[in-house]
Amino acid sequence: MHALIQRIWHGFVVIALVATATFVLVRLAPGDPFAAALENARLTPALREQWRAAYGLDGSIGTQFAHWIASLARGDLGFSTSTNQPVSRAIAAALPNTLLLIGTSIVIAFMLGIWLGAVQAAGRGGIVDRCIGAITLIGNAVPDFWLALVMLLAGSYWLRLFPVGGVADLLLPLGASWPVLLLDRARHLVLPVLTMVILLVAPIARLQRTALLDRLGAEWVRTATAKGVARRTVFRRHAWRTALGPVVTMGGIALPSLFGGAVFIERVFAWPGMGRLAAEAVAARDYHLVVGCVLVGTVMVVIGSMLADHVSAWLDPRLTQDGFEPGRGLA
Amino acid sequence: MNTVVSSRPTGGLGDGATDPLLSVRGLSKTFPIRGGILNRVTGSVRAVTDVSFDVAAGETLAVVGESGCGKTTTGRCILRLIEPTAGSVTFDGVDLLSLRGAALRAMRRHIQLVFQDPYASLNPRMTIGDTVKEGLTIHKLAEGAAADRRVQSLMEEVGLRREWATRYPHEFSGGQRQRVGIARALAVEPKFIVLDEPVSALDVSVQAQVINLLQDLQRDRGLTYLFIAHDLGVVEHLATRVVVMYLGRIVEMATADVLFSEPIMPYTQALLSAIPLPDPLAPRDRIVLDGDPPSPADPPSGCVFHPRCFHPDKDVACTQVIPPLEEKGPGHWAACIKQPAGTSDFFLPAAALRSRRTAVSPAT
Amino acid sequence: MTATHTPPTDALLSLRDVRVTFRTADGVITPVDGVSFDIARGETLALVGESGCGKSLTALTILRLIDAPGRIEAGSRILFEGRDVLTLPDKELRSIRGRQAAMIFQEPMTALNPVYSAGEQIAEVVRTHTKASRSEAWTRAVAMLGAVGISSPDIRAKQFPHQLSGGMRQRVMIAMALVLGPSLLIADEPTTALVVTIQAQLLDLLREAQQARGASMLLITHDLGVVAESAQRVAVMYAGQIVEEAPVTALFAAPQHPYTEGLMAAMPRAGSRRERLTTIPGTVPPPGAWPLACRFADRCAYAWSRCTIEAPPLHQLGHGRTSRCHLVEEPARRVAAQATAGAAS
Amino acid sequence: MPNLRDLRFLSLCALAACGATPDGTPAAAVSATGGTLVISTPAEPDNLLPPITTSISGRQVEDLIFQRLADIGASLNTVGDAGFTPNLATRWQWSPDSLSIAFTLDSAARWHDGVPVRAADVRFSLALVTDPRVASPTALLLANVDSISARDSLTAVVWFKQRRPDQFFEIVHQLYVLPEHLLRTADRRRLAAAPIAMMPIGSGPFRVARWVPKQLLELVADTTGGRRRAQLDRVVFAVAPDPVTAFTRVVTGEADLFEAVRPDKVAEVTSHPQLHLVLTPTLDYSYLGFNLVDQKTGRPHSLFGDRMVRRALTMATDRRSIVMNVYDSLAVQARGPFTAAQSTADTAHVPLPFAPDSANALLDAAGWMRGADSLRRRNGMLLAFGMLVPSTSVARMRAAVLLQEQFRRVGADVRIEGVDMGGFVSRISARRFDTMVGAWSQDAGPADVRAAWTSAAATAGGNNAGAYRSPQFDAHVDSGVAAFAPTAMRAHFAAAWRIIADDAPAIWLAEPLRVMAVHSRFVTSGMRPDAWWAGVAKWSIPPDRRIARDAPAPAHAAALAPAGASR
Amino acid sequence: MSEPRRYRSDWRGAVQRLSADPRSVVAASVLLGLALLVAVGPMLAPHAPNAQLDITKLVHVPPSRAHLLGTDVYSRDVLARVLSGGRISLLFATSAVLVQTIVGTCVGLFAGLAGHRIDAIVMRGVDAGASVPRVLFLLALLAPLPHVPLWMLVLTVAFTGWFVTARLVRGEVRAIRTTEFVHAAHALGASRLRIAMRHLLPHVLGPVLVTSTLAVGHVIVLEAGLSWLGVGVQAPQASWGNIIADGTEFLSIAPWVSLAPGFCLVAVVLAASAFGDGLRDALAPGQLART
Repeated sequence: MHALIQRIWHGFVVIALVATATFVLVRLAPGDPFAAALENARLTPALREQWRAAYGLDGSIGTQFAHWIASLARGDLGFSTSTNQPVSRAIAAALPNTLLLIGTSIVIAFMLGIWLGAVQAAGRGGIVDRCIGAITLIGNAVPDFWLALVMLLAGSYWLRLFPVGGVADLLLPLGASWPVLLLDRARHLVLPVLTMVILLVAPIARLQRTALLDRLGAEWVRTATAKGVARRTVFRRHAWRTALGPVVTMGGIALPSLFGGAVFIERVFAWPGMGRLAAEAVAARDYHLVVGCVLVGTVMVVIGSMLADHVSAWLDPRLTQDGFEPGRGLA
Repeated sequence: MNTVVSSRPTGGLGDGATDPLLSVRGLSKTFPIRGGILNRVTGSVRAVTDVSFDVAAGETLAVVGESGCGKTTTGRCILRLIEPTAGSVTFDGVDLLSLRGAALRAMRRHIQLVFQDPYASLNPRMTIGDTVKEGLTIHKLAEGAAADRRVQSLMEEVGLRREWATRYPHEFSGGQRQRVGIARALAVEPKFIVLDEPVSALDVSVQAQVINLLQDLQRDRGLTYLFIAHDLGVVEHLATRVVVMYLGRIVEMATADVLFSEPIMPYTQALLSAIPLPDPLAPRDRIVLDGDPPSPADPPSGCVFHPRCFHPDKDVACTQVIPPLEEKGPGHWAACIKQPAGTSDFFLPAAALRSRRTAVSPAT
Repeated sequence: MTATHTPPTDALLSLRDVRVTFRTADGVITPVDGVSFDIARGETLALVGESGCGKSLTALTILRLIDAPGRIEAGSRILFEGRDVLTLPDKELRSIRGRQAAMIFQEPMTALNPVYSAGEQIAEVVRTHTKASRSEAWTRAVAMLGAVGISSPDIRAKQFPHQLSGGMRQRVMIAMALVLGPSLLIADEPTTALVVTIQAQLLDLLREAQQARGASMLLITHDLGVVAESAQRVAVMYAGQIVEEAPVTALFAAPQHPYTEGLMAAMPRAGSRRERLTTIPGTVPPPGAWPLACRFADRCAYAWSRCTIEAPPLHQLGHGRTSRCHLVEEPARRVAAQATAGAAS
Repeated sequence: MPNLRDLRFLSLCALAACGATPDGTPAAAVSATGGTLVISTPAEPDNLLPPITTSISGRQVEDLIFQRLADIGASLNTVGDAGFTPNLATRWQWSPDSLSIAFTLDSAARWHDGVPVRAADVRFSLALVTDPRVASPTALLLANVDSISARDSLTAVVWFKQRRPDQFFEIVHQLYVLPEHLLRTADRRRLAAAPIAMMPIGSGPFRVARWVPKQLLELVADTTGGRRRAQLDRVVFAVAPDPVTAFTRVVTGEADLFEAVRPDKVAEVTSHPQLHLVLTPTLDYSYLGFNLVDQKTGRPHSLFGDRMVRRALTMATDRRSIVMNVYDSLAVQARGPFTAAQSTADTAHVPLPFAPDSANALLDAAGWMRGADSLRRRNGMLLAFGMLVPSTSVARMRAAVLLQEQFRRVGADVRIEGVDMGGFVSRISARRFDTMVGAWSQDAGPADVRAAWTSAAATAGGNNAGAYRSPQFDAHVDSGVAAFAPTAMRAHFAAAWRIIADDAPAIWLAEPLRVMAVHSRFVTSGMRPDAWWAGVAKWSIPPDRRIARDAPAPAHAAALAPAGASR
Repeated sequence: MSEPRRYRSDWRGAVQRLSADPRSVVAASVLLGLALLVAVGPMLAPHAPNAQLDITKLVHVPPSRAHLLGTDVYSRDVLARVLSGGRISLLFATSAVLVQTIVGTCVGLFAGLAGHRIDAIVMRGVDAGASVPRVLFLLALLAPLPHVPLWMLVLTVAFTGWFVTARLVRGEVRAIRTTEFVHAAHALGASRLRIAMRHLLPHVLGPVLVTSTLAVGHVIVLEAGLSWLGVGVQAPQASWGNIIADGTEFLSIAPWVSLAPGFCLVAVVLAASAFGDGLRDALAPGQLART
């Protein structure tokens, strides 16, 4: 229980630090929230200044930060000047899309990576092991945007199998039945998820392979064999299951880079998610939206890593132990 | 609930003949348990509680007890590797706990430490020559070629070949590594060495070599040892006096002869009787204690041994009174309220212990 | 207990010329090199030796638990209840493991799976070998925990290894080994990792359990005290080979092999207080660096030229005793050497 | 390498075709209404409330959902009301002194919520735009309008401060008529935060059905008003931020129109039979602007304060090749701060030639001598300067890299300063640059040039960021703007262009054509250089060429109608 | 008998194991070969990397004898650019990784040696840094800045990349500083600085080296991504990343522009990660079978 409260507190500190740093960073960047759209708009600096004042973006960083914190305390993330809506609404629209993309990718990449890693570990040193290792690594070595573009061109243009970006076919009638909507959503998910999975699967497979090989050498695996448990069962129940812990933990650690990858993938696939929202907000100097995105993203990361820790604690009960650890400087 | 009786003896915790080289008084160490917001201290483990003893120059004081009893912590506190929570440590007239910074570092050359684990106690990235030389360098005892000569002679003194100085620890066996550890300690010419289970990780055949080496060194260099161990066979062989610890407290202290022949504390008796004797014909009426030692994070009230104690007079007082360490016989201290001074053989399953004393050496 | 012990005719387990090799970067090493011994029903054989002598590996071969890159060489035979374990099909081998022959490992912390509760791990044995239902298996596991002296076993069964003390963990290991009443227990240094008072408890427990069930035990240890208390016969290993085998009393009364002799002499005893201990010079060489002829020759006080040229065979001394030493053929040399040593000191 | 020389011919054909489909062609008349136009775009409107909209994409949509009083003609004439066609106003009456015009509104005009459009709305619109609290950038453009009064519910009288040739253009072009009943209570300081900024109610041919930010903006033909119904049922703006993705949507047929096809993609468009390449002239030009003033000292810039250096650098650049490289044949070399399509253009004007020898000679003469590293120095100071470029603009980055190399050839060391649009604008506003690669989208009116190049715009905040000041140029521009006679106007502007070209405050680079890929089923019309979308309401799809998404979607429409109406 | 946790053994052994591992040898050769190629290549290339040969006639010339890898949209020789870009990419990646490694190691050492409170504060900062997507952070930092010089790009990339190293080092230091050989040094009277430099640093160096090797590949890929977002190595200076990024626009009409640098980039990333894996194995050899 203490551990949980401590995690939450740590998470809170992290979020606060990130929010403050982002707030300062974004505001120090040259530019103007109302000047980024068009360079020759007749929006003179005087007018821009007036608009800034109207949306509470004037004054020193300190006072702005104080205002922002005050409104944050009321649950208000501020107003997004580039999308003309409260930041919370902009994020509420984008977050589910990103969660869908990242969530689906994580699930598939982890299932695939864990399976591939198991196949590799089972045939350690063999041709299958090497091939899987090499192929997944190549996927990992390609720049995100390049892979996304190639996937887009291949899947949507050359093969004409999947739609060109977007979360859904927006021209579908509103009253379309749910199987149609579901299929449509799935079709749109395929390419971006595939891209993300290719980028993600290599480290998972690698870690799973290493962890499995490590566990296969553990003494408890030998104990299980000595008990008469069949090889497959030993592999699955004693080695594989315990090797999942580090992989899950890595999933928590990898979350920020997934949000980072989303910046590229969401742009190429016109996916209206957080990565794109944040990148476009940066370009538009939409201060509140940038900070809001980073804030919510960090909350997601913190929650995600807590979740990952929870799952790995569930997978490995040793991790739930808190407080006194015998043998730490004691005789 | 606790009737706290001061367990601090008034003095004379050594053999009383001379001024002690090392004097420990009321040493306590509490480890915090951290947790919660801001990593605050949420609890504590009393690893060592109110430990007092003297060590006279040239003697070997053994501290015995099972793992978790606080013996290693006591040793580390004396060395200031762990900062004690309370108490005082006087070495050669100097209050060790008041030293700071450079003075402390300078003092360290007089008190050295040999570790239990010959694998972990050597830096695997340093040649053993460098390891032995480090103390010389730190205390500027020798430099350059002189230092190398010193290293070589030290290595030979502990039974290592001088040309091995450029090798790395992993190229050596456990016994050889322990010799390196000893050479490292000797390099700074200490008067006093804390031996923290120096032979318990070694094979029997090698253990004897190291024990002999330690004895030779003590004789040749006039060293004083604080010998921490759980193997009573080795303790009996090496120690002049023995301190028995249980759950952070001293429960008994006497000269080796007395302790091994007339242990007062039930715990000491159990400990002695638990040792498997390498003699298939020896009678076996062993005292087997129930249960596990309690956790130091949650020690029992009163006498810490009471939950496992088999003393026939054990009663409710044992659960309430923390027994003071009293001199029950000449130089024989024990912490038991059921054992009046002057008596020792109260219910002893004597045969077990006697057999130990009289075990016939085979193959002679 | 009999003072002398004849080699068993009704051996439950027989190892014959068991050889284990490992392929390493420096070439093939043979850490177990031609080990043979028998264990009779109800008997405890202690396999004694220092680290690196191959005793644990020998134990692992019995249930074919050697992992790659190690392998049991052809020509090795391990007969368990008349069947050669090394040629058994996997399925039959599995039916022996844990049911007829069970192992207890040295480090219960690492030998128990940290993610399953104590009860689950015991129940797994039951479930693997019997048709017991989940709850039946659990009940048996809890009962077994009680039988090995764990108080409130129903609570302990639900705890994970890290929540148990070292002694309790080893009791769980023992419970796991005993739950199906195997005819052979293979205990690999079962008490080495434990504190002295708990060691005593567990040795008693093992002895009682073994005697109650009439099981045989292979007790692997380096502690001669444990041997003296628990075994009927002793096999001493050095550098991958058995160098001496004898009934326990006979061995302690008069060790034949110089290595055994050295081991016993090196132990600190009450009588030797503050004197120099007798030592065996040098250290145990690692596998691959073993002398070619007698493997103990370079550390042996009696060694003479023959010892570095000719590998001694395992001499049968009668009364179930063997010794792998040329002294058996030239006993006069022992007396002479002792005389000179005595004169020197 | 696709040779686009042939496309020049093709483009002219397309231009001709588009000119040949004036309002109400017979082809459009016989076709029934219906169909969907999906426009693939990388950019999305900032908002849809005209007084505060700053993006071109916002302007595009507003032109479809709001009405002006009258529309500018294809010739882009801005003198008087010649060529203007009625829109919200069915007719207008000039006062004798030309200081007021009475507009009679279409009595059938209705807001999308069914409320009739009244003269009071026109009056309100001006009041709103010019309200200082709104801080609308349009307010400046309406500075000559004194007030608007509602003579009766359908007659709005516009009162001007001065009689000017473009006064009619100003009031009808710059003022969208907004619904007073919906905007009256809005917080004028924070108009963008009002819900109506995202879901506006106009009186134009289309109304907003839904706007899903970052995804799409759907307009449907409005049937409440009295004006002629739009031919198409729907116009959908599908947003894909990456241009490659946006373009791919068109070639796969998911979208029908992409307005900014890159030259290297032209071959691909022509390889798809279902796509037409449509080229239209624009009012845009790109240029390399010199900063004539050193921002730190306020004195003339150490390099570009010198007219000789500017001229030399201009002559050092092979603008024709640069344009060719960047745009292939889909742009012409810009002659000055104007494009051929606008009324003030001087097609006879000849810019400074590409003459590297002269450039070198001029630089030598100005004291900038080449050193051993072939770079030029004067008094130990290197001929080095920065070139500010918005890194998000592919065409301008391309031009920058090409210019840099050409400057290097005459011994100038140029550092390209790529920066995002926000940073670019802020640097320009603060005048913190040596040179910058700019682009200017002009207004149709002749007065537009003032905002970019006259002394008035050289003050802080003005768009004459390089601070070019020439009284003669200013005078000619003023005279040109004030001239009622077209010939006089052109003469003044021609003189102005000569002056500014000689002073070389910038190197004008390209006048790009707008290159659009449009699905061939559309019959397009009314593409003006300043607004290709102006005629979308008149675009149609012959029934026999319709595809699946052109089919009316009753469920969809029905579901949306009340939602739209309720706002 | 089990051996206690074995710390990574000496460097000599690691180098031996490394050179005995064919995978690591191949990876190292690839890395060295490419490094050598980009070091001397630009001197041998027939054209200057930024020379625009003829911006109207020699645009997008396919690979030919005159231009082995063809030309790009500015009529520049792709071979010359790939060679010169490789120099920048490798220089950029190695220096960024070097800086981030040094910073991460210093912070990690500091936090690992500091008390609970300071450690907690520093590590929350590290957590915060590590939980922000790096790309987004760099985009926000770099996009508004005109002309980011290479050194600044190196510093900003390094500044956003040291968190992992810091965590790693701090964890290792926390683990090692309770080991007996550190206690031994302490008992000998060694100062904190001496312990940090002589006993802790050599131990964390191994894992840090592994992470850094892997990070070289990541940073090269990261630079490519940044180039695509317009904030990478500044034009006209070539880097593999910006050649690929610029080339993707012409992927269908001039694939040779981005394929050659793409191949080099993938080769380096693969080699770096293979070498990192090899290094990891060499530094922490699997425990030998025990008796």
